[in-house]
Amino acid sequence: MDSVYLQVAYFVAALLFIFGLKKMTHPRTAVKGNALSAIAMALALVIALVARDGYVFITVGLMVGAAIGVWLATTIKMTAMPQLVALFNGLGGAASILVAGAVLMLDPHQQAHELIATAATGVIGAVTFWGSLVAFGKLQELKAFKKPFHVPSQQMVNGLLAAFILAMCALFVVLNTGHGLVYVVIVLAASVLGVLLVNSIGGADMPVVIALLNSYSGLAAAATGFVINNVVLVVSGALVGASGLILTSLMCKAMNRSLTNVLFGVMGEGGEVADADEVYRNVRSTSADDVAMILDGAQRVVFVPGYGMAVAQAQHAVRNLAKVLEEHGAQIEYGIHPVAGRMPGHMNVLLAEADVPYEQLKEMDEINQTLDTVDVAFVIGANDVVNPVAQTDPNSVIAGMPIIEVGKARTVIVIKRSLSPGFAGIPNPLFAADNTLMLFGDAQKAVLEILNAVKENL
Amino acid sequence: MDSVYLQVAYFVAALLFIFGLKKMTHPRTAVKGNALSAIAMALALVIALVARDGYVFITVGLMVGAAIGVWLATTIKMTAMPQLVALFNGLGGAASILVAGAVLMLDPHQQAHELIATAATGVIGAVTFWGSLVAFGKLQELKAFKKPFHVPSQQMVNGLLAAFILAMCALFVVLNTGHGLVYVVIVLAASVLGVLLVNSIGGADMPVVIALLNSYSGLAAAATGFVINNVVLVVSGALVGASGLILTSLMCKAMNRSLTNVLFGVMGEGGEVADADEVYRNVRSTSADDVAMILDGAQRVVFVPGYGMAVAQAQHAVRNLAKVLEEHGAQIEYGIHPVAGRMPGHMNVLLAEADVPYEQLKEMDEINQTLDTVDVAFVIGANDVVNPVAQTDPNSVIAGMPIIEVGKARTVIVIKRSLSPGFAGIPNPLFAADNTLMLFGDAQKAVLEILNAVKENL
Amino acid sequence: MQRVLKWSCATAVLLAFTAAGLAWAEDGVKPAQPEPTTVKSLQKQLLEENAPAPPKTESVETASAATASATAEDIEAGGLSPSVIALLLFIFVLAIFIGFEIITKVPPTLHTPLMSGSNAISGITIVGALLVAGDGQGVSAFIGFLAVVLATINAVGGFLVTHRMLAMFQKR
Amino acid sequence: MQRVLKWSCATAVLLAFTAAGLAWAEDGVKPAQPEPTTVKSLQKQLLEENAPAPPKTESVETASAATASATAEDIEAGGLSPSVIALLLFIFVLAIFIGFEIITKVPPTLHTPLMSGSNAISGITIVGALLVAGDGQGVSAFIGFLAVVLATINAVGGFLVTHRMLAMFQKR
Ligand SMILES: NC(=O)c1ccc[n+]([C@@H]2O[C@H](COP(=O)([O-])OP(=O)(O)OC[C@H]3O[C@@H](n4cnc5c(N)ncnc54)[C@H](OP(=O)(O)O)[C@@H]3O)[C@@H](O)[C@H]2O)c1
Ligand SMILES: NC(=O)c1ccc[n+]([C@@H]2O[C@H](COP(=O)([O-])OP(=O)(O)OC[C@H]3O[C@@H](n4cnc5c(N)ncnc54)[C@H](OP(=O)(O)O)[C@@H]3O)[C@@H](O)[C@H]2O)c1
Repeated sequence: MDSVYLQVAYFVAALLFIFGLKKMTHPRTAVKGNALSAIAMALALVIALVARDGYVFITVGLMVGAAIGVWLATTIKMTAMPQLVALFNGLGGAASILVAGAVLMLDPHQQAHELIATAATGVIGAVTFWGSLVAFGKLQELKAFKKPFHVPSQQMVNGLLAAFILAMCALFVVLNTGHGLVYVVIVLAASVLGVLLVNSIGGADMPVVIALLNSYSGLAAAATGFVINNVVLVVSGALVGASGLILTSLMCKAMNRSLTNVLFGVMGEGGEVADADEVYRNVRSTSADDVAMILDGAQRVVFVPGYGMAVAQAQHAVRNLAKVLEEHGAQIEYGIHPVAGRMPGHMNVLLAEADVPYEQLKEMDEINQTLDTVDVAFVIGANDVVNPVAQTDPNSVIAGMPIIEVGKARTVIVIKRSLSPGFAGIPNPLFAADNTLMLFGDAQKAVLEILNAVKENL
Repeated sequence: MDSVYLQVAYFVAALLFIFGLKKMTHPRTAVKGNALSAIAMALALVIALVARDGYVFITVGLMVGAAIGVWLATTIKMTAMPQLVALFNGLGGAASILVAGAVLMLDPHQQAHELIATAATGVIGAVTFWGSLVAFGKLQELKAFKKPFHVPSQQMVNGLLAAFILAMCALFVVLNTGHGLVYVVIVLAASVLGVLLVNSIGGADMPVVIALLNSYSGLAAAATGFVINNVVLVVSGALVGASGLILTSLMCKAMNRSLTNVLFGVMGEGGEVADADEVYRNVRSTSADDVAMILDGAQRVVFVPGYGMAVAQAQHAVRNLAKVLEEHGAQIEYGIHPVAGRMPGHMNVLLAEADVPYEQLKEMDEINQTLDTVDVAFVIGANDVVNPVAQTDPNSVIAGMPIIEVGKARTVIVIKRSLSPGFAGIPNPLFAADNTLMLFGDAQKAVLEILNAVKENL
Repeated sequence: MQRVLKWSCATAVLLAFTAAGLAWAEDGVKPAQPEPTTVKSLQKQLLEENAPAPPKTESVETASAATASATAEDIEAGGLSPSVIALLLFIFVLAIFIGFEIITKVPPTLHTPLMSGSNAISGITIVGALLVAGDGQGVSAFIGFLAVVLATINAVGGFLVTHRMLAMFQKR
Repeated sequence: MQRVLKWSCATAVLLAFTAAGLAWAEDGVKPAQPEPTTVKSLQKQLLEENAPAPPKTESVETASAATASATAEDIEAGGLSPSVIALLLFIFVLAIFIGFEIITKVPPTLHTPLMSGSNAISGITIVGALLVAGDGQGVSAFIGFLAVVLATINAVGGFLVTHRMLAMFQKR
């Protein structure tokens, strides 16, 4: 037992995590909240360091890790955020496995509850690590992960694997001497399971997977906490577990799909997909100059961004266009769909980066109520989140997903590079609607062209 | 150490208390919440009983206590609720003192932290018990408590007493053999302090005092929990402590006074009180028949209840009058001031008893916004909460307290027995306003008279 | 509100530090003093852990004896390792936090029932009372009995009266 | 949401029961087995508590020795009394509850930073890694070192990237 003071300091660290998260509930205090959490982590670190000696090895490890972390965090593009989170998440899971394993090596004579916690850490950690790596690969669009490799009768294999892991865990606990080999087997089996599970899930469902794996990595940390009897790990692990679960459930709700549906993917199996050529017969395309003319008399303009805006990094261009239009007396708003982009709140982060005023951001339900009084609705690289099929075709794969009903606006201008589908892989009748004009091209380039045209028009 | 199962059952009980309180956040689930808390208590009780034997004495105690509790709870009038809560609260505090004392007798060799907890229980419990008794006496308007007895240089006496208690506590912990005599001295001194503290506070500030003492009794229970190493006591004590603190702070805010101001009472010392005769020169009184005539054409009628409605038990009569008016096409609302009556939410309970529809109850801020379109505003036994002096005279004792601005209505009808002041003891210029008519009499009788007159008028 | 929250949390943390510090100081400073109870309980623990599993009948006897003396031991041992007391303090702080989170959400309409309901909850001291009541020795048993009666009045009466009030709200 | 909450709480409680039950079963069932570590630690405790306060120099030595062996002891002792593990489980449940209460209040705007921020928090395993890293014995020390590196990347990178995102929000 460490000195009581150290213990109390651990408590304080745990409380700081709680208060840090609490400050995350408001944009104004969120930076402080994140800082508080970081301070809590530093405090816990210092305590752990004080409680032991032999610093050399550790210091090197800390420095190496910190350097890599700083490098990744500062050089990454904002669009690559999802993969980065997946990667970090996986590393956390791996660390948990290693810690539990090392503890087991140092003292194989553990009590039952410690053995349970160790086994749990192994399973959850391994699933987290490998699942996150696969998710990373898919989001980064690495070649190897482009197409899920085929596993014959996958569901059964998964089931058998899970049963095997459970049995091994039971054995591990019953053996009661902390048999290292069994632990290794558990970790290996769970690794395979992690890869298989995530392998079969479509690339665009990765955000849900990441949130879930994030929750898991929290639980792994908490389990480690039970192994080494440490309150900070238990508390912060629980917090992360809760946070991941909530985000997962929110995303599923926004897509109107159940978690099972996401995880055991029936995506793309629902109903027959309408023929794209059929749907797109009447598509009309337009040019930047025409758009500028249409904008001339517009009183209310709404931008609906999607994943394409993130890809094209078009947020600054959009913001500049909006500014110019505002100067000409137009009222500007942004309609944000909860699952636009590839992470919850993805669009908010991008638009925040471009300094869009907070009041102009409207949530889906709010903007939908007033869309019929809008003159021009811009759809910037969004597709599924504005696809009316979700409401009209009950057999569609996105059936029931709430959408932003841009079709209600007087004119809809859709900016994307082609008629290729979005993540759900289905055609979008909006593009062929009477009041829709397509402006093909990279979102950033297209918006800049419109901007120039508008400026010339004056 | 009890069996682990018992311990886990204690945890479940503690969690049930949390969920019970959580259900208190909505009127629809509140009954269930209360039931959950009661179940939690029963569970904790059963566990405690299983963990020991020798039931006879205990069963008798439980039965006697339950009988008295049931009797008090079922026979009490709703108006006497504040006193009853004060009484119950005091008993809880007393029980804490006794438990800590008995533990000390059984085992005087306690560790430092247990001694601290014991001393804390003694101090907090005694202040709670005696403070609550005095509050009970004042609210029940017992003779002995009518006037606070005078103590020369009270503040100094209190201070010395507090210092003495602290010194005794330090001694108690340092002696380190749990000296029973010291404990008794601590309890006695704290008892005197409790009496002195509450004695000097005005009768109408009792609700604040009760909420605070409620918080204390929670802390006393938590302290007892540390003495006997019991998690249920710690958790539920903490919950009660938090609840009491929040209610105290809400009440203070609604009265625009600081807690120090309430506790060390400068009530009645602020500014010079306006001469009542002067203020009331132009008071016009009216009769039930006249009121009925005024009501004849009224479109919007608002009732503003106060402590007098509770005293007269007029809520049913008011509800009946409202019903009749509603049948004649008037729109009925109730304006509820947060500190009308003698407990937070007092008016809500009374009106709920009389089956007033939830939607008709408006909080102060809401009703104030529309009062200028109201035809008739009834003030039923309210006084301070409608006193415009709070906004006009910065030297008044109620200066800054937000009020319900009934004066904005076309006609104000005030029902009370006389021109005597409310709890703050200051005259109310509203009564002499041009658009105000006084209807003198007991609220219940007066409202019934109006009701009859209205019915005859048809 | 925010201020009250901060203040009370700070107090709790302070309390935690003080108590933990004292518990620690006691461990560190007074080892020379005889501590019969702790040693005794430790010995007992050692005994229990090394003893072979007792035969059936004996086990029953031991069990009942254990229940009988549970209280006495609890009190006698006084034997919280600093860790358990520290964890309890931490739980106390967490519970206060939860209390604040939940109770700020209770609407004004329910403030009177909340007050009387949480007052009833504070009758939980009854659990403590049960553990000390009727332990044979005259005075403390009587004190315990009295505590049982008072706490029961508080709890039973409190819950009932709250129920009476809340039932009115539910009718609507 | 409500359902998720209920479900996860139920799981947690179940977990608590299982673990507590196992811990208890272990205490009750396997007393005949030699438990060298527990006994050792108990003896050590006994020793420490009865020993007179050591003279200054010795004390320093002891202290440093204690820090050095803190980890080893922690692990070696394996010596949670069932009560401490139970309290930890309870704290786990409370923390999950608090997590749900707080996080349901985070506005959608902040969901991405929340995700990356809580991901950073899960790097807390670093504390565990620190305790096992570099304990001399080759393999486990190396494993610990690796854990330190990975967890540090997770924590440092996570907090930084979250800060980058949040800083954008604050400008406005
Ligand atoms: N946000 C989340 O948390 C989350 C989580 C899970 C799943 N999802 C899913 O992700 C989808 C998000 O919908 P969404 O409408 O935002 O995106 P989407 O449906 O994936 O469509 C994105 C569109 O952007 C276009 N695009 C790509 N790069 C572009 C560029 N450089 N310039 C212009 N356009 C570009 C693409 O068309 P072109 O190739 O023709 O340009 C594509 O159709 C939803 O189906 C949602 O269910 C989101
Ligand atoms: N609610 C809380 O939580 C709380 C807490 C602390 C303090 N307080 C204080 O309590 C006061 C509450 O204000 P309030 O306006 O509700 O009450 P009030 O100012 O105390 O006035 C009550 C009025 O009711 C009249 N009354 C008494 N019995 C009556 C009967 N049988 N029939 C008709 N009228 C009767 C009295 O006048 P007559 O004698 O002339 O009839 C008296 O003027 C505030 O000052 C508040 O600060 C409330």
